[in-house]
Amino acid sequence: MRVLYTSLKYLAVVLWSIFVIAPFLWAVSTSFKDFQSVTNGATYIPWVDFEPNLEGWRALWKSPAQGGVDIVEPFFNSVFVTASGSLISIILGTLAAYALSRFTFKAGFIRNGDITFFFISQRIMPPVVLAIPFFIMLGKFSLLDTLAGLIIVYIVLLMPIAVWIMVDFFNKVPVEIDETALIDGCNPLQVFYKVVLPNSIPGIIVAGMFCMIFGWTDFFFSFILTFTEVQLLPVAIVALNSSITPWWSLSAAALVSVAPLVLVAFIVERYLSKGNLSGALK
Amino acid sequence: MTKIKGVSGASLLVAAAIATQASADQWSDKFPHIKNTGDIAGECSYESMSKKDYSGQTLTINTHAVPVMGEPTALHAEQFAALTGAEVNVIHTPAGDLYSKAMVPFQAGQAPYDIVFGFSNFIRDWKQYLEPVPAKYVNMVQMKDVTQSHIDVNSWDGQMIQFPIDGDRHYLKYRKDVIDNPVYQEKYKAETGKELRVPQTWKEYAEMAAFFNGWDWDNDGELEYGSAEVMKKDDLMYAAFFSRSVAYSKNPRVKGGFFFDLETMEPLINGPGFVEALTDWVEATKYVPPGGINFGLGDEINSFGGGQTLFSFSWDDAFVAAMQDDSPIKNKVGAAPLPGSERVWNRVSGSWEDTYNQAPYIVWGWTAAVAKKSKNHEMAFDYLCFFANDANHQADIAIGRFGVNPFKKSDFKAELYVERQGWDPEIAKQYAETLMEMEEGSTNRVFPLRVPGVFQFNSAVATGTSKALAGQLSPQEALDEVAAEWKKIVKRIGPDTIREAYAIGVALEDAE
Amino acid sequence: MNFKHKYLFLLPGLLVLLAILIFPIGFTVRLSLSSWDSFYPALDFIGIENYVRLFTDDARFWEAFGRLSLLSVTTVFLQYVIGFGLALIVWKEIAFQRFFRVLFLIPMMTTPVIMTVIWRTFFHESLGPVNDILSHFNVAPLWLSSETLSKFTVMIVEVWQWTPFMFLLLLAGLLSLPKEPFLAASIDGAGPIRTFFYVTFPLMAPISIGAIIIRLIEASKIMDTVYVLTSGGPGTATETSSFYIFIKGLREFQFGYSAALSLTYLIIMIISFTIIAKLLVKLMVRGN
Amino acid sequence: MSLIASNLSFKPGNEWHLDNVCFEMSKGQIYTILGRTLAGKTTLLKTLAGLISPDEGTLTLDDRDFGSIPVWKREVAMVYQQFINYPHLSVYENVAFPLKQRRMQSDQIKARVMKALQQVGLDGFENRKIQALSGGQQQRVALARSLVKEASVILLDEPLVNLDYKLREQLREEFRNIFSSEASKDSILIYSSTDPVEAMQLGGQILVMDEGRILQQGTSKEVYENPNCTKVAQITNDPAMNLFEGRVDNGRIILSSEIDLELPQHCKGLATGSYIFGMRAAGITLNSTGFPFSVELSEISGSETFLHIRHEMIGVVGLLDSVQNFNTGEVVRVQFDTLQLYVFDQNEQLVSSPYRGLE
Repeated sequence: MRVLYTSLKYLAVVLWSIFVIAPFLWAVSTSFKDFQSVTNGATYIPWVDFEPNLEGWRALWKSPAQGGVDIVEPFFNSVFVTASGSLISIILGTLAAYALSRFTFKAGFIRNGDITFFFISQRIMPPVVLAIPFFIMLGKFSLLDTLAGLIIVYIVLLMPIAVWIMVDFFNKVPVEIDETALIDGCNPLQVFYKVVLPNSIPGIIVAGMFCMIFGWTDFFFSFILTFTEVQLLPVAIVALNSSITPWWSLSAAALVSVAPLVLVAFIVERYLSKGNLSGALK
Repeated sequence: MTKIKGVSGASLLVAAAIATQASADQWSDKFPHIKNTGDIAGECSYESMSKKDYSGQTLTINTHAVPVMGEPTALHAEQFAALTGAEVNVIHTPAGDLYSKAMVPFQAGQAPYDIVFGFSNFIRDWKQYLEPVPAKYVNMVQMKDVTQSHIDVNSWDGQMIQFPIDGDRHYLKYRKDVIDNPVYQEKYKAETGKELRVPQTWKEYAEMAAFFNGWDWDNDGELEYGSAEVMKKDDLMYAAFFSRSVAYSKNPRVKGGFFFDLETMEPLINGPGFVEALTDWVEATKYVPPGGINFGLGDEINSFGGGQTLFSFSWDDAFVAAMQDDSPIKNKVGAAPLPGSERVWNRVSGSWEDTYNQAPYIVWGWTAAVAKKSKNHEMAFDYLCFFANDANHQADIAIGRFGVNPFKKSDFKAELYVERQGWDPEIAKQYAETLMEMEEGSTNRVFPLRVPGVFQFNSAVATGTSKALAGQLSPQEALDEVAAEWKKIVKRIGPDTIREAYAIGVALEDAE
Repeated sequence: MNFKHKYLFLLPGLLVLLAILIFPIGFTVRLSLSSWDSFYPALDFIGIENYVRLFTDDARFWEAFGRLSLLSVTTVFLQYVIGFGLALIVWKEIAFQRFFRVLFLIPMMTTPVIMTVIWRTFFHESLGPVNDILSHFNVAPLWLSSETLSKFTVMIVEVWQWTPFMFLLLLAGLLSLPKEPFLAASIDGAGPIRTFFYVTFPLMAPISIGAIIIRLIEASKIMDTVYVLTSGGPGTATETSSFYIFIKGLREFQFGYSAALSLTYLIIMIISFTIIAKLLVKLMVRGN
Repeated sequence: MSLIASNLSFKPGNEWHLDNVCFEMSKGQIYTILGRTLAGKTTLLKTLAGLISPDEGTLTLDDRDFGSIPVWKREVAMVYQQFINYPHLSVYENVAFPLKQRRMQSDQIKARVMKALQQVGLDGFENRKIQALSGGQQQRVALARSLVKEASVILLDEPLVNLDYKLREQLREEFRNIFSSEASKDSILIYSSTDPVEAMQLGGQILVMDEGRILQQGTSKEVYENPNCTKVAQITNDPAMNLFEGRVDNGRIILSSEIDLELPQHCKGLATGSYIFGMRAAGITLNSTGFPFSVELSEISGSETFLHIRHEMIGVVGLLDSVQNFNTGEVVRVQFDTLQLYVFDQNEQLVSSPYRGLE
C-alpha cells in the first residue's frame, strides 16, 4: 500500500514535470534549426536529427533590417515599465489595503468590502474593453507611445493585485501591533512606516512578484498603446509572427523572455520554503 | 516574352545592369544589398536620394512583422537614413493587426505614423486619412513601369492613394517533377483514365490532389499530400475562397458586380457559383496535410515550400520559397494560372452556362501609403519611392522571405530569374509568362472588394466558410449565413455608401 | 481604529485608479450609444440600438459566452485539482522537493502570448512533435483544426500556464496550516484519505475559495491563448467573449457595438462572480 | 491625582460595549477589571488608551481632559493578552521604542531600558530576536515596554491568560512585586481579568463589569464579602456562586417540599417572601443526614472534586476537598452551610451577606 502510494506520487510528479518542460525543450531544439529542419517535419536532437545552426540566436542581436528582432531595447523597456508599474502599484495598493484592513469606511451603502471589490473588480475587465478608450485618453495627454503612458495603464492592471494580496496580508497581522505602536507614541502615519511596513516585507514581496508576473506577461495594452519609441518585449516577439514564421528566432526570443522570471520562481520558492510566504498568501 | 512591348527606360537599365553584373559602383560598395546591380538611375535612386537632406527629421513607419515586408522596410529605412540623414523608426506588426494598428490612431485623430503599410483592400476605409500620391511621383519614369493592374489596385477612382511597392496575385503552384513525370502520368492514366497535366479546372485539381494525397511520391521517407491552402480562419482566408470562386461566378457576359448586384446591393455570395466553390473547398479538406484545415499563409508556404504537397495556389511566397537555393525542391516546381471551371453561373438568366471559364482574382497585396496628418509628406513619399526604386526592387524580389514580388513590367523577364537566381530557364519562362498574362492579358478579372467596412464583409466570409470547412454547416447554409450577415452590414453602413464605393471596382471589371 | 488619517492611506490609490478609469468607462458608455464604425468614426447618438442588436440579433455573442463558461470553469477546475494534488505531494517529504517546487512554478512566469506561439508549433499538426510522436501509433489528432479538439488544446495550454498559480497559492496555504489538527487526526488513527477530507480540505477551504475566484476572474479574460493558437477557429469553435469583442472592436472596427458588448459583458461578469463567490462559500464551507 | 471616567458609553452596533461607565481611580493603586469574556473589559481599556472614541462620556486625568488627547500623545501603556511586540525589532529595540518616539537621549534610553529589562528579569536578553523567545519571555518584553515609559496609566489586558498555569502563577507574583514597588507609585495600574482568584490575589480595587456596565467597585475584600448583586456574586467566584430561589417563611428557608433550612443568624429579620439565595461551592458538603440530591456530573480538579448535583429545580455545584468518584444519577446526601448564605431580593440585589448581615 505504502509502496504503491509512493510510486504513484513519483509517477505523478514526473509526468507533470515532463509536461511542464516539454515546450521549453521543444523551443530550445527549435531555436537551433533553420527553415529546412523545421519544414521537414518534427526533429528533436541536434546533430542527430538535424544540423544545428545559430541563426535563431543571432537574430536576437540583429536589427530588423537584417531580419533580426532586436530584443535588447524592448527587454529593458519591459523591465522598466514592469518595475515602475509594480512599484507604484505596490505603494498605492499597500496604503489602500492598509486602510481597508484597519479602518472602517462608510459612504452611503458603500462599506470596506465594496471598496475592496471595486479594486479587485478591475481585473474582471478584459483589456480589449479598455484599450480603445485608453488610446484616446493617452492621445489627449500626449502619452501614447511613452513609458509614462504605459506605466499609467499598468497601474490599473496591477494595483488590484497589490490590493488583493495586501488586504489579505494585513488582515492576518494582529491589529494589536498597530495599537501598541499608537500607544507607544506613533501617530497613524508613523505606525505605518515604522512598524507596519517593516513587518509587511513578506507580503510586499509576494505582491511585488505577482505584479511583476502580471506586468511582464501583459501583451495587449503595450501592443495597442505603443508604436515605435517604446516597444515591450512580448510585442517585439509577437512581431516575429509574420506570414512566414521564423520558428527558430521566435523560439530563441521566447526563451530569452522567459529567463528573467525563472529567477523569480527561484525567489518565490525560497520564500515558500522559509515559510515567509505562507503568512503572506494564506 | 513577346508581350512585353512598352519596355521602359528603367527596365532597359535593368537589362544593362544585368549585363554588367559585377560592375560594382560606389553605392553597392556601401550598400551590399544591391551588389548585383549597383545603383540604377532614376528619380529615387541612391544617387538622387543622397542629394536630399532630411537630417533632424524623423520618419515613423508601421510595417509588417519581420521578415515578410518587415525586413525590407527596415532595411530600406536604414539605407534611407544613411543617405538622407533622416531618422527612421520602424514598428513591426503582425498582419492581422496592421489594419487596426493604423486605424485606431486614425480614428482618434492621432498621427503616430508617417507611413502605414497595409493591404490594398484597406484603401476605402483608410483613404480619408491618407495623402494621395502627388503628381510628381505618379508621372515619373519609375511609375510608368508599373503594370496597369497594380496602378488600378492602388488607386481610388483614378487617383493614386497607395504607393505601389509590391506585386501580388494568386496563381497555381505545382510540383513539376510529379506532373511532368512520365511514370506518374502513366500511373495516373491507368488508375483514373485521365491525363495528368497542369490542372485546367478545380475539378481536375481536386482529382489529382486526392490521387497524390497521403503517400510518399518523392521517395524522401515522408508522406506527401495533395494541396496546401490557407484555411485558417484569419484575415487571409477569404482571399483563398474568392480565388476558388471566381471561375464559377465571374461570368464575362454579366456586368454589374461580382460580390453584389450593383443595382440592388443584394449580396451574391450565396449564389450557386459560390456554393459550388465552397463545396469544392470542403472536399479539399480531404487532401490537405494533417492540420491543413488550420493552415495560415505561413503554414502554406512552409508546407509547399518544404516539398510536402503537390499543389498550392495563393501568393508568390510559396513558389519563391520553393525556388530558393536552399530548397530541396528547387527547380522542381511550376507556376500556372489558377484553374478554371467547366461551367459558369449566369445570375441574370439564373442558369449554368456550360463553357470553360477562367478569371484572375486581383487579390489584395502589400501597399504602403502616407498619412494625411503626417508632417513629413515629402520625405515619406521619397522613402516609398526609394523603397521601390529599381535597384532595391530587383534585389528584394530575389529574396523569398522579403515577400516583395514582381509588379513592374520589367520584372517579367525570364532571364532575370535564370541569371540572378539560377532558375531553370523553362520554369522561369513559364513563371514570367503566367504572371504577365494575369497582369495584362485577361479580360475577365475580379477586383477585390474595396468598400467601407471591408473587414466586416471579409470577416463574415471567413466565419461562414470556416464553419463549412469544419463541418458545422453545409456550404449552402454557410453562405446563406454570410449573405444574411452581409445584408446586415450593408444596412448598417448604408447601401448607397457601399454602392458608391463598389461601383469603382465594378467599373474596372466591366471596362474590359 | 478610526482616525482621520485613514483617508491619507486609502485615497491616493483610490483616486489614482478612479482618475485613470473615469474617462475610459465614461467613454465606453457613451460609445455604446453611438454607431461609431470604421466608416463613420463619430459619437452620434443612436440610443440603445446597439443593445437591441445585442439581445435580439447576435447569437454569436451568446454562444461565445457559453464557450467561455465551459472553457473557464473546466480549466479552473482542472487547475485546482491538479494544483492541489501537486501541492499536496511536494508539501511533504519528497526527493528533490525544492527542484520540483521551482519547476512547477515556472509556467506562470512565462508570457502567455509568447508561450502560446511555442505551443502552436508544438501542436502543429504536420510539423510539430506531438503528432510526430503519435504517428508511431498511427493517429494524427487535429489539435488545432478539429472543432472539439481545438477547445481541448486551448484548455491544455491554459492548464499548463496557470496550474502553477493554484499550486503556489495552495502550497503556501498548506505550509501555513496549524499542526495540531493533523496531530489530533493521527492520534484518532485517521488514514491519509480521511485526514484529507476531514482536516486538510476544510482547513484549506478559505484559501481554495480565494484562489478559485481569482483564477476564474483571470480565466474569463482568456484571449492571448486563443488569439495566437486558433484565432477563434476552426469556425467559431474557440471564440470566447473577449475574443469576440476583440473581433468586433479591433478587427471590424465597430467601436460603438463593441462598447455595448463590453459593458454587457462586464455587468454579466460582475453579477456572476458575486453569485459564484457566494455559492463557493456555501459549498466548500458547509462541507466541514 | 486621579483618573475620572464619567458616563462612558459606546454602542457600535446593537449591543452596548460600554454602558454609562463611571469610576474614579487614583495613582499608585492597582485596579482589576473583573468580568466574563465580552463583558466590555477590553473596550474599556482601549477607550482609556484612546484607541476607541466613546459615543458619550468624558475622561479626565488630574482635572485635565484626557479623552480628547489622541492616543499617540496620551501617556498610557498597554499590555495585551496576545504577546504583542514588534517582530522586526530586537528585545532592546522593542523596549526602547516608546522612548525613541519621545526623542529621548540615547544614554537615558539605555539606562531606562536596562532597568526595565532587569525588572522583568530579562537582563542579558537585549539582542535577542523576539521570535527566539518563549511566550512568557515575550510577555515580559511587552511588560518591560509598558514600564519603561513610566506612563501615568498602565493597562494590562488579561496579560497572563495565554500562559500556562505555572508560568501564570509565577508571573502574577512578579507583577505584584513590580507594581507595588517604588517605580509605579505614580501610575494608575489597570488590570483586566476573567479570573476571580487572580483578581483577589492582586489585591487593590476590583471593578466588576458585565454587559458594558460597572456593577460594583470596591476593594477585593469588599467585593468578595459583599457582592452587591447576583451577577457580581457569580463573576467574582470560581466556580460561580450557586444561586437558587426559595421562600422565607416562619423563620425557615423553604427551597422545596423536601428541603428547608433554618434561617441563620445574619438573616434573622428577613421579611416573608421570595428571595434568591447564594452559596459558594465550598458551602455545600456531603453529609449522610443531608438532603438527597442526584449527581449530574463530577469533575476532579487537583485534590478537589466538583460535584454537580440537582434536586428538582435546584441545581448546584458542591466542592469536596478530596478526590471521590460518583456515578451519574447516584443519589448523595448534601448539607448546606447556612452560615455562608447570601440572600438577594427579586431584583437580584444583595439583601444579606454573612459578613455584613442584613442591609
